[in-house]
Amino acid sequence: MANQSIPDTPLFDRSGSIRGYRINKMAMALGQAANREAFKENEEAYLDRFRLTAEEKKAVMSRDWHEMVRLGGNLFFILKISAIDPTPITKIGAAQAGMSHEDFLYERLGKRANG
Amino acid sequence: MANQSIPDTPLFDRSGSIRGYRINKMAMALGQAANREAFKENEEAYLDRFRLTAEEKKAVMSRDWHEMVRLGGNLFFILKISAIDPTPITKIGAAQAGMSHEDFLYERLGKRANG
Amino acid sequence: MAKIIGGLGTSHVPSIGAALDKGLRDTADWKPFFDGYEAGKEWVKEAKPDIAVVVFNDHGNTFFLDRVPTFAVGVADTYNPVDEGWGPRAIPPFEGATDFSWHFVDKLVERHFDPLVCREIEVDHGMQVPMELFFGRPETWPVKVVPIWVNTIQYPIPTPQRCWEMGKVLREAIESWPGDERVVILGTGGLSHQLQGARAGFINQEADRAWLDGIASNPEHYRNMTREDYVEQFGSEGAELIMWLVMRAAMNEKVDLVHKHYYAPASMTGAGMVVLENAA
Amino acid sequence: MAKIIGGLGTSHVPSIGAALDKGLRDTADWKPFFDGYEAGKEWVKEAKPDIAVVVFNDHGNTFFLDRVPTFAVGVADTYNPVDEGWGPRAIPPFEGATDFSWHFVDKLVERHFDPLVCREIEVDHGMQVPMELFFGRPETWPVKVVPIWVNTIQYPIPTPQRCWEMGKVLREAIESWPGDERVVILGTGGLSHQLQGARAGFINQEADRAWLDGIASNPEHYRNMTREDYVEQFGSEGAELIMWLVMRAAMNEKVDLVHKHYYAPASMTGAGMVVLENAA
Ligand SMILES: [Fe+3]
Ligand SMILES: [Fe+3]
Repeated sequence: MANQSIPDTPLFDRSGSIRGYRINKMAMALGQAANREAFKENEEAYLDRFRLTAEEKKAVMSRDWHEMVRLGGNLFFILKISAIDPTPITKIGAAQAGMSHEDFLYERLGKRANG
Repeated sequence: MANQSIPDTPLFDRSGSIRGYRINKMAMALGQAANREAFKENEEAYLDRFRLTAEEKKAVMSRDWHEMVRLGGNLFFILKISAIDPTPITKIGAAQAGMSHEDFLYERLGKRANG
Repeated sequence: MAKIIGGLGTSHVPSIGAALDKGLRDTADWKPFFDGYEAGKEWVKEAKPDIAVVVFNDHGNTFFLDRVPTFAVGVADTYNPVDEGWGPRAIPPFEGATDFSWHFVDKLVERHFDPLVCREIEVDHGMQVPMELFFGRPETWPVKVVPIWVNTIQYPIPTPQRCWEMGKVLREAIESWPGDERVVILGTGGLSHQLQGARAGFINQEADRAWLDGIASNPEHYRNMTREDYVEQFGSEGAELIMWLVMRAAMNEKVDLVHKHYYAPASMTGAGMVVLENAA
Repeated sequence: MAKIIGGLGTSHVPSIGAALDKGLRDTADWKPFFDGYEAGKEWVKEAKPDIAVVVFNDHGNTFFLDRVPTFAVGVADTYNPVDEGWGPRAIPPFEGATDFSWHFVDKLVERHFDPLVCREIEVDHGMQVPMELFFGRPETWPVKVVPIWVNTIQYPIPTPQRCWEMGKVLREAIESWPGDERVVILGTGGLSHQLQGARAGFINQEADRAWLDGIASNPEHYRNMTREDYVEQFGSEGAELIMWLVMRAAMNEKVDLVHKHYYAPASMTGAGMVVLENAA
């Protein structure tokens, strides 16, 4: 299947899978409690264990969800980072859409603005 | 596929796979050098790590290849035990056939008796 | 032979399980969602299934990208819930319908499917949440399970036609099984949602509502759609809906849509369910 | 489009690799075996392939019984030899034909195959030995590889017909690939042998010799045999021969059998090879 055939809708195909392999592997490992502890204790050291590039480390450490996905991160894996802070998935969605969280809830998901 | 449809030829199907799971898992782990060391150092303790039954332990510790296969061991896994001693595969074959090694080489494989 | 007593279609959004864990069932955000499932729960209680076949996708919890199975089938005795990063959930383990699972695997391979056969494996919310929605939170599950994993994460994902064909083999396996178990089939995932890309937050209520009726009355339409069509209409993650086709194909050509429920958004997803029974 | 320049069939007995490691090539037991492969090695040298597709089975080294793939395909950059219990062997890692592998995976899924897609994985003697037999022991391998694993260990194993169909898709993938690589396909395993049960040591020289000719001239015969037929004629582990069908189906209906070699026993196995070229 060709990527980018549907506007603003990246498919996680070979190129994303290859590009994001390090980030996703690091995030996958957060499914284990011991790794979550290691991440919390010294985030950079944990990321270095998975040989993330400087660019990837910056994206993770600043919780730049848009950038993580741009670098090949797949949401299902990087959600495990959001479990540590914790960050609601709608905030991650808003970051992908490039919208404020409130606008995202209202305009995309159809939630009432104050409810 | 039905098992035992061909005489003296067990197929490694669900029943063998289920029955032999512990033995095969223990043997599979011998693919790692550290586990081989543990096996050599204290064989029984190593087997206990994989919760082998008394019957299974006896078969392994006495290198009773026929019995290991009867208990569900698959030759490809238990060959890793033979790498430790080491035992030629033709001796394991002879044990399956219930023949002396020499007879097995001669009658089954067609090797010359003294060649 | 065993008997297919019904087909269930449902979302499996992880927030549903989290809402139950946090006791949010009756909050304004969640009550209408959960209330709509009560009819489905009642149906299951009456129908008394012995085996639940659950078709779902893993979400980067059980399988990593190192080895991605297109289809996987469980033949394990027990399936524990996997830690998805929030620690283990307090739900009981699932007991496997081991013998039937092996029979199904035999049929699949005979019919030219190529499953990954799994004997030691955990299950994520894709299976947990549908079970909770239809069976509640019992001390032990009242059914044995057959998990079927479908890759919907890394492309290429299987085609809708292939999912449909798998449903046909599932039916054949059930009908050729010597036991007299009552089998319910759960097709899970969706409805419309997109988590990634600038279209994130996409929900298509109209397409979702059409799906809930159409999957009962006109499945041919959905079977003939391409993977791209699914992504376009239901969002990149909404393409999970192809998994309902496995369930639908195992049912009769004609089915009764006995219950239906839709609610949006559950978290970031259009969510809902159907209960289908075979008609003549 | 890429071009299929030939099909090779060969045994992959682990003792062959061990014999090379121990410098036994020219001993009485092994010399006639290795000498017979020289023609095949020459052929490969002349033919200058760019990609080698290697169809083989794992032998409980890479995959355990916890998760058994019916078919797996490698899309990795590199495949290292796996430790089979004797420690690592001193042979170079294999470089993957990554882009073509992904293209093949796309075609497989499109054509209703359900591969396990492997990006990080090691390879056992099933792949190592055929490469050594045809390419010798270079510093680095002169080709990129595409490993295809076929389950021949735990039943159900795929049918001969299914292996044949996979070969058709492999050919389609090669012919639709925009590169101009020269591709050689290695079908491996067998010939007759049985390692387990009271019939252990079974070798069927007559059936083996018929196979080496028949796989070239009359593959339909072997395609139409059942899995049980293979076990009966070639022994429980000799059923590995179904993997040659993937190679054969990718070739033309008519092929030239340009080289052939048989020797028995290599260790406990009837062993040999063929070199096939497409005829008009
Ligand atoms: Fe899902
Ligand atoms: Fe083999």
